[in-house]
Amino acid sequence: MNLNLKSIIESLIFISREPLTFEKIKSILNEIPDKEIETAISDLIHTYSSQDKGIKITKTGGGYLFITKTENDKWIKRLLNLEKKSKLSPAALETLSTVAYHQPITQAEISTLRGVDSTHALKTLLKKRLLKITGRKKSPGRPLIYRTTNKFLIYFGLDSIKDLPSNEEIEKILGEEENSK
Amino acid sequence: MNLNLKSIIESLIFISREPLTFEKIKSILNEIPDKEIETAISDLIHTYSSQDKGIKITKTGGGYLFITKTENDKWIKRLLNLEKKSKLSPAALETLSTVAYHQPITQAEISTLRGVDSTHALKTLLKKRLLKITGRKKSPGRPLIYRTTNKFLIYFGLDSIKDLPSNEEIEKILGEEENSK
Amino acid sequence: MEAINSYQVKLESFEGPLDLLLFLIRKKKLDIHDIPIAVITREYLKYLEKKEHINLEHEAEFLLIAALLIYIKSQLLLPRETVPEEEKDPRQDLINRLLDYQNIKTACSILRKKEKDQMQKWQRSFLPPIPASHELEFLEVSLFDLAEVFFTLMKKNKKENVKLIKGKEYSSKEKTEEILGLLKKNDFLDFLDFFNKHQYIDEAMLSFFCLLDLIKNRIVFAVQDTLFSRIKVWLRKESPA
Repeated sequence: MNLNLKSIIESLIFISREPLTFEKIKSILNEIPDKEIETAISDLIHTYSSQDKGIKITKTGGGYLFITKTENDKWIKRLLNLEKKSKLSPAALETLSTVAYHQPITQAEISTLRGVDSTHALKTLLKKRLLKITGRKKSPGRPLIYRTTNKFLIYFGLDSIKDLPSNEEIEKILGEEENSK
Repeated sequence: MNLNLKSIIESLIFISREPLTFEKIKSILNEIPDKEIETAISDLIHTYSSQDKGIKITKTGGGYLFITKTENDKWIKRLLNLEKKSKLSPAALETLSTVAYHQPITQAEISTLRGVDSTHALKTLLKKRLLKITGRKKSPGRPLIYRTTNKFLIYFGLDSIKDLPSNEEIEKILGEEENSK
Repeated sequence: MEAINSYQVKLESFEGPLDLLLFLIRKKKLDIHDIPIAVITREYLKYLEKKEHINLEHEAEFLLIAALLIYIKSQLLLPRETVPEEEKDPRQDLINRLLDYQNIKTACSILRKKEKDQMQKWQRSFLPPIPASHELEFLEVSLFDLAEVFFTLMKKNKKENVKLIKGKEYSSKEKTEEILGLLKKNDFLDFLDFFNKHQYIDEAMLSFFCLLDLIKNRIVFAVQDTLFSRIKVWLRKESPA
């Protein structure tokens, strides 16, 4: 057979969610002698073993796996932090949508509507400047009032908060599924 | 500075779940001249460009991403136990193509261009995150407007919206069809 | 002569009336920029007639274009005494739509090839092992996500009977007086009953805070017989009126 074993195994290890075992590789590439597979794997590991490579193949949990080079951890952490900063968590999205549609709103009201405490999500959204505090409610305890910011409008391409999609519009888009169920 | 840029960038692209943009790489590696980063990236791409490699770095959706080699598709499907990835329906593809070329566009405009109601296809595409709602049109009724997403670009392997089939390409195909009549 | 049954394609296999029109234009080798309306209308109607019945919900669009074709044909047939030079060709709008549609359709065929190509390339959908294990899901959101999340939340709340209506302002003074009035009338107040009577959550919360204020100021006192039993609120007799 004229297969580029090394290339195939490289693809397989890359795409596998868990350490890829020798047995698994063998079962995918059936009728290839063990010896040839072994050679291809060790060739492959060798290719990635140079000091210059940012990723390597390691044997762990009974199988083969791509991992990043330990020395680069610092940079990877920076990347992950950056992604965390530029994106929203599901909790933050839910909080943001609650404020958007119910502003001006207090923290207690948000938590009631969401059914969970929203302190942390609120803090995140304030930090991202998608929400702002605009005063206190004239009610006992004088809780802080939250509103969306201008940055929020720009982010979602809106001219004003009145332009938020209405329930009817969303229902219309989502509606068909319910009917066809 | 004595950094192994190529190795660091390799780790970063590997760890990123979506195409890693030049800007992100730059902001992680601050104070490294653009030129050096560019060289490291093109070196890296070159390293992976050999026929023997099972994975490559591709530029798509405005950033760099590791993907497997086309020829190894068959083996990956065996590993993941998948028959085939599912294609977009003709209606969804047509709607997507309409939005891609006419964005920003409203639902009514899409339906006019296609000659049929496109609500259902729109929903599918929103759910798949190939389309997004980005605000409202400044026209009577202020309808919602749709645009393609970055995921759309990645789905078709395009680097940017400019890489959509051009008018020339389209006309060339139309011309060929004309001649083959 | 071309027999009708040479069109073996079913109406359902067209994405819509424009798709069918383009098909007929090609089939008859017509010039899209100068469509002979009489020919295309005849072909188009022949096609629709083959359907035993038209499903109005799904095929109304086909009828709409049929009506348009007939209208254009009648416009062209109208005898005119004087033909203004720059008068618009009644076919022009339809031709433009067809040209636009043809471009979209062709782009689709290119995109379909790209899709097929991309499907043979795999990218990881999971995060490989990384040093820091603080993984939470983070999203890129659009207006649709924002609105969908909110209205889903509201639907859930509706089921659970949580309400929050804006617009009405309750003053704590009014609320306090209402509570005191009830206490004078009824001797005592069942705390939970009273709280649940409120239709809107912000009013209920306001009542709650007013009661706390009354308790703090020693105007009323609250008694709970045993843990988890109902809380009853009493007016302190010795309190100033």
